Amino acid sequence: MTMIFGIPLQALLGQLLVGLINGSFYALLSLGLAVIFGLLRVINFAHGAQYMLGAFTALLLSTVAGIGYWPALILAPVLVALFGAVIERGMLSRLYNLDPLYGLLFTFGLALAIEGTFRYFYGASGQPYSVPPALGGAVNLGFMFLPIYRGWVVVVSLVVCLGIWLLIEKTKLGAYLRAATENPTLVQSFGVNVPLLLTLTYALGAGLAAFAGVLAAPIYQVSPLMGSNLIIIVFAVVVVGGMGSIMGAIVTGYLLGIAEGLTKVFYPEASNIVIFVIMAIVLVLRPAGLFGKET
Amino acid sequence: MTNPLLDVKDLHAWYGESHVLHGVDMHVAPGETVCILGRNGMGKTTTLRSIMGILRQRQGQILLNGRDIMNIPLHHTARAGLGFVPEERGIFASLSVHENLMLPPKVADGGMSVDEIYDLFPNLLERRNSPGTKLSGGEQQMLAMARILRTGANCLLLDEPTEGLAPVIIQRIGEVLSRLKERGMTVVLVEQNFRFASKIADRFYLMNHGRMAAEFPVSDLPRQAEMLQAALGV
Amino acid sequence: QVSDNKVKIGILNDQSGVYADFGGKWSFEAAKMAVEDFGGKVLDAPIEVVTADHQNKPDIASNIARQWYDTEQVDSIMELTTSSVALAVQALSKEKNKITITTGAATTELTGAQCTPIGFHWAYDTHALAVGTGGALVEQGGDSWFFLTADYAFGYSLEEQTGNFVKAKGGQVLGSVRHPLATTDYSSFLLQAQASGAKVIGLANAGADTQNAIKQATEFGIVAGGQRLAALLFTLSEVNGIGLEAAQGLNLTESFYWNRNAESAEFGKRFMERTGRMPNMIQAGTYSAVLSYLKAIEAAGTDETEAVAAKLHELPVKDVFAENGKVAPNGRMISDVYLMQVKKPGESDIPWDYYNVLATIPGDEAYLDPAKSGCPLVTQ
Amino acid sequence: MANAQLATSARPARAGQPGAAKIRLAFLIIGLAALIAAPYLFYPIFVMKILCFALFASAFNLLLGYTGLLSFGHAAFFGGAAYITAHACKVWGFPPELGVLLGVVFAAFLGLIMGAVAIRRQGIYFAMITLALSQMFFFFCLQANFTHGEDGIQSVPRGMLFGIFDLSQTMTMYFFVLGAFLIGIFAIWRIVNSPFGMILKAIRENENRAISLGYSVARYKLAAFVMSAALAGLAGSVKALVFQFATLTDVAWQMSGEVILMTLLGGIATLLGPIVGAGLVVTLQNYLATSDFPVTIVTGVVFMLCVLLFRRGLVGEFYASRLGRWLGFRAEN
Amino acid sequence: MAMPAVDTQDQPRVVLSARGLGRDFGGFTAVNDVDLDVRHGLIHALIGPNGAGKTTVFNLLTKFLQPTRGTITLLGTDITRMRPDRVARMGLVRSFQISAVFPHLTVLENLRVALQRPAGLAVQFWLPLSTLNRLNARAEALIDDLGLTAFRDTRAADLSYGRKRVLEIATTLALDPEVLLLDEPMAGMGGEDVQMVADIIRNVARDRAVLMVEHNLAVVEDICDEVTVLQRGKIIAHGDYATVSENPQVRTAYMGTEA
Ligand SMILES: Nc1ncnc2c1ncn2[C@@H]1O[C@H](COP(=O)(O)OP(=O)(O)OP(=O)(O)O)[C@@H](O)[C@H]1O
Ligand SMILES: Nc1ncnc2c1ncn2[C@@H]1O[C@H](COP(=O)(O)OP(=O)(O)OP(=O)(O)O)[C@@H](O)[C@H]1O
Ligand SMILES: [Mg+2]
Ligand SMILES: [Mg+2]
Repeated sequence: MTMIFGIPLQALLGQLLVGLINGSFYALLSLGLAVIFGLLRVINFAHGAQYMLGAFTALLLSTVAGIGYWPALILAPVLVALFGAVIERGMLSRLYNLDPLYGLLFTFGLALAIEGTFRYFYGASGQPYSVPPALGGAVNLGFMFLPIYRGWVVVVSLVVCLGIWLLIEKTKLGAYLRAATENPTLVQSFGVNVPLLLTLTYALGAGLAAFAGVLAAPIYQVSPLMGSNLIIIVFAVVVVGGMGSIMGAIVTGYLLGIAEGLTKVFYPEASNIVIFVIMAIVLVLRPAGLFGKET
Repeated sequence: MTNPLLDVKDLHAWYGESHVLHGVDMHVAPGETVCILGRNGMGKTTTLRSIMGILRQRQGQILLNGRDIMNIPLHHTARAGLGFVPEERGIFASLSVHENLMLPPKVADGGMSVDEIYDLFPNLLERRNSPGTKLSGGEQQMLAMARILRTGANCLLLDEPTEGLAPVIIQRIGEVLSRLKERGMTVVLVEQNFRFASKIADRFYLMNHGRMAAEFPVSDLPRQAEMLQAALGV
Repeated sequence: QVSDNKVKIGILNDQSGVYADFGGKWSFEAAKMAVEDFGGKVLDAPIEVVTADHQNKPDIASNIARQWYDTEQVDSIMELTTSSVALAVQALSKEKNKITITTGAATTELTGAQCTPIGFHWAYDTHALAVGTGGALVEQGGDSWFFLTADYAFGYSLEEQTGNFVKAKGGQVLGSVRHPLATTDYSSFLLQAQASGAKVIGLANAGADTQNAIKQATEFGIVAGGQRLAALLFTLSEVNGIGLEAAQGLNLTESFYWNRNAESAEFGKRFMERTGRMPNMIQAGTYSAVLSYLKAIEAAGTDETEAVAAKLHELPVKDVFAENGKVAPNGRMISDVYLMQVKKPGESDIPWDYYNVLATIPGDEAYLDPAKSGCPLVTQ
Repeated sequence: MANAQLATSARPARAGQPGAAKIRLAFLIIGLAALIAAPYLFYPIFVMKILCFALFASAFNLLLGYTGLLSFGHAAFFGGAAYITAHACKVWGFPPELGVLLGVVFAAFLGLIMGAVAIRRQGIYFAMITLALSQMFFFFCLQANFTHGEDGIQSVPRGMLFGIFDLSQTMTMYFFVLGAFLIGIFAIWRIVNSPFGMILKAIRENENRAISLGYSVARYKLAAFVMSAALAGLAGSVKALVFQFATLTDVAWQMSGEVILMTLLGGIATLLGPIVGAGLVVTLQNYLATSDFPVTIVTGVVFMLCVLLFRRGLVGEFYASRLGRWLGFRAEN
Repeated sequence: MAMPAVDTQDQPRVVLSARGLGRDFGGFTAVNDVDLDVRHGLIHALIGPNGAGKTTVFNLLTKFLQPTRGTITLLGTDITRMRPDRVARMGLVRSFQISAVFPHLTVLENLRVALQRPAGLAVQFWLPLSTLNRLNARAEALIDDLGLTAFRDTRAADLSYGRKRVLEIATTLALDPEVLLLDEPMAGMGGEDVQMVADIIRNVARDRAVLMVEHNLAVVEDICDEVTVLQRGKIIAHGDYATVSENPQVRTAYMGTEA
């Protein structure tokens, strides 16, 4: 058997694949975060909570209304996006012309409130959500045993990431959004309905988080705290990628997923901080992040 | 006098608690080029920002084509035909020069085509793919003007368009403005460069401490020279 | 003979954080049940139970404990989830001369180096879990192990203690991988465990970490592939949380199971009526702790600390939680623990009927010999 | 990060109304008197805890409010110093004053290292680097032997201050804490209102301009960072003695978040704000612990409301109010 | 008219000089092969069309940008690799094209910040703020000189654009620099202020060197002793105003037909 640094090649391939799968979640989550930060200058601390909301909505849809995975995959993100839109319209929009710190604090409070509410009603240990039958089972890839569902996660998140990236970088809409980040008043004075644009953006970001949540529901325990541990890591991903860079968030999401996966093999103790170590190194060497533009 | 295109009555404006405009009255006829003169800090910029609706702490009446635009959302002002070029230019760093140029949506027909614009400002063509704010100060000013000319806005509010520009460029902007005037464009111009303004304006307002202190047509210029000398030091 | 004519017990635990399902606000109910079962009064003085959420912050816990003792005449504090809180409050209570009975924390330090004459440890500890799962499972044929260990002291001690029992019983430890606290994805670690070929994969972690690891083990077909999964600290509430689908076949140790005999089933039913869930070992342990404390007061004829502590040490513990419990000189309450296996979805028809009891480990085997605990009170 | 828009108070008159200075002096005296009386009226340990957090938040504010740097890693200094002091006093048998000193020195040293890495970055990047570094420190504490993992260092002796004062007496301890608090606050006040503080303010306002005037901006920021870290360390060290333990809670990132909340709630760039904010947060946590309300929901909602309604923070709002301006207060922004 | 302030025989000493200075941005060459001598007691204008590279030259000279090629010498010292704050401390101070003030400080405080460092009052974190009052006299003198007396206690943010520029020049002057680099000091100023600032610059230039970028040719003609014209990053003409303005290349590239 071929060995690489004392690890069989086969095992290494498996680990790379696993890293890629985790990277898909990082990419999806950091994408939403990057969209919101890039366009609203809001550091959305509630992103983890919205991810959790997505998973919980799917769960409730199935337990309360008997709605299955496939409809929930669309429905839950839409519901959470609506919720996001309401929050943005009613509250967040008042904070735009202030320091980003206030947005951060507000969403921090929002996250606490949402998570607290779910913990109050559903307890901390959460509930199971099962893999849709069509995607159950696993395939033997020779080097590893790949649950089909995980394969699906990789594919769907790639497609969604690419779609969002095209939407934002290659359309007029994206140009509006980027310009509105810098000077919303001026863009509005050109005749663009900026407030609506911002609401949609936040809703999109929240919806993306929820989408990741639904995807995650069958894999991880659906619990009120499922997002709160993830959020800090996802922040790191966005920063490493370059705040506001959509492509950066996606690529870095996958890269860091893989980096973390490899660390789990070679030096597992460090796998939680490896992302922070990378972040510190990247920021020292390239202050604007890997894909960020120097200002 | 024809019905004014833009009619401002008793306009007051505030920054926080400081009262800056104390009842501005002015009107601009269609196709006219009006220039607001005044020393630093008299409220020229504030007047433009209030008309555009960027500064929303304001009171009074602003009519565009007879329609009250005081209480409409900011993005509707542009669609009503007003185009604003701010003093600080407002070029977007995250957009390329070309994207900056293409950014504002068309609000009406009759705007310049992109080719016409690059013809007018060859610098921009050369730098079209670099990020907006990497342009030199003067290039940014050109871009800011060009951006609005594309949209078909029929009334331009220009805040010191010649600031920081080389004489050749100023001359070219003068030519552009004359050409626009021939096409029936209405322009409200805030200028410190009196020589430039006197060549293109039809009528002048002199602003003093948040009010219009004087108003006279260009034909009166010689007679007003002394007054202006006293007020502006030109 | 009862100070300020009232006996007041404080249940201090995590009610909103990661350990809220261990005991949580339901432990408060368990304590109240104990008071009612005792008759509501002791030595003619009314009994009151109060509760607070320490949010897993030792300083908040310590503040509340002080306030309870100093201004609210609380006589004793119980439960104390998480070890930093339990150790802090036990030390503080020693200073204030008040009794604590920890049921929520796992560390053997409480009855080891940091033991006090008036601090007690009920329900379980890492040693008992290690013996229960590690030792007993080897006897059931699980003789080669691989550990997934949370990378901090709690994880190490679980791994080390369990590993020792595995080896003592003739099994072997093939390897281990240390994962950081609060990891969500275990697939990398599970692949390594799978590759090791060990018969048992021991999960030396707690809470959400264990839940996610179990869930993903199912996904990667670990149990289906013939390996066994053993959770070193896992309770009924959490089994309920992940569902039988994912948890089936899991081995774990608890010191209480509601459906073990008629008496426990009756207790479980009463608890269920009040809380909507069946009790786990921590909640039942808190019930037992309150009851024992009240019995001790009655036997001492006073609520004065030394006398009550003496009685607690002296009296046997016999209630629904412990059939033949006793309190060692280091404060450790010694009673039987049980090795469980989680049922398959089909096997369980009553709600919350999740376990098959595989083995009963007598208390004296489960808990550390007090003489070797390192507690200065014993060696002297 | 804390740029012009933070605490956008209208600019009040310089000195307020005649007589205002006297009123402010009166406030100061009342405040001091209240601090001396507090332990007799309230639960002393509770007041001590508030003082520790108030000092912590004030130290944080020195950086955020007056230098414009948002550190998301201040827990490292607070909790790190607590560990050092606890270890020194318990294991090495240091007297409390030396233990605290060691904690402060350690925090300053840690600040120097973290600062040297982070200081050349700005805004959100600065925040993220400090977060990353403090997370590394957290994992170090989680695994290092002397911290005893999640058990923490317990039963730290308070000892005899200068060999004379027995700190195990609650009141003696209280006045020790009060002393440390007042020294810390005075230091912050002095730093802010000093020639050095003026340069910090200028740097926050326009960094390039400050460079072009010949100031080596990075060094000034680093100096401020180290000062803030040292004062945060002072707070942590004292807290370790008050509670007689040092645990992971104090180095976790949530603690860094909490101190931001305290500062914002009270009012950034006001001397009093962080103190009020800390008092409020600590009281709230304590009150909610025994109430029926779920702590996190209430905390979350309170913070949302504060951001939406009292943006300048409670003290900032007061300063900006008519009465505040009449008294001649001015938010530093 | 440019004043022949110096007889050409005995040119005043060069205080700042650049040789072969160049800077590329990616593939774009913004400044190329620029030789420049700035002399004590003279006002040197750097003019050229927009985008010619004037601001970039300023950034290179003050070390806000690193040159790709060439060397810079200040008062006999090679400063090519120095940090900007060091250069400023050596006596080379600039103003910015987009006005740079400390917005939430008052006019007086803005000036005191500039005065603090030379006065050795910058690192004293243990002294009270009132220590700085000893700088007031000098600050107020500058304020009066530049006609900002009425705004002494106004926050810089509340000043109009033109006054901000005046304030910026005042802060620059406060450092009493050996070499003064002014990037379009008159931009956005009313006629009267232009005259005032021109007078000020002329005054301060007596015992220091000034290099300024300016598009207002009347001013250039009036106060500048030497003019260098830049186009596309290269020097196309150099001399006094009269010579330069006759140059046909300069006329087409920069001045247009009317100037
Ligand atoms: N953002 C602001 N906040 C407070 N006051 C302001 C603000 N902007 C301008 N002012 C004040 O309002 C008054 C008018 O300013 P404005 O910018 O309209 O003058 P201006 O005539 O355009 O001057 P300039 O020629 O210098 O551009 C000035 O006194 C200025 O100090
Ligand atoms: N950081 C940068 N990156 C890329 N290009 C740049 C950068 N800075 C300047 N440039 C380019 O270099 C050229 C020179 O710019 P500079 O600002 O020096 O011009 P300038 O002579 O000062 O013009 P103006 O009179 O309009 O201010 C411009 O074409 C500009 O686009
Ligand atoms: Mg203006
Ligand atoms: Mg320039």
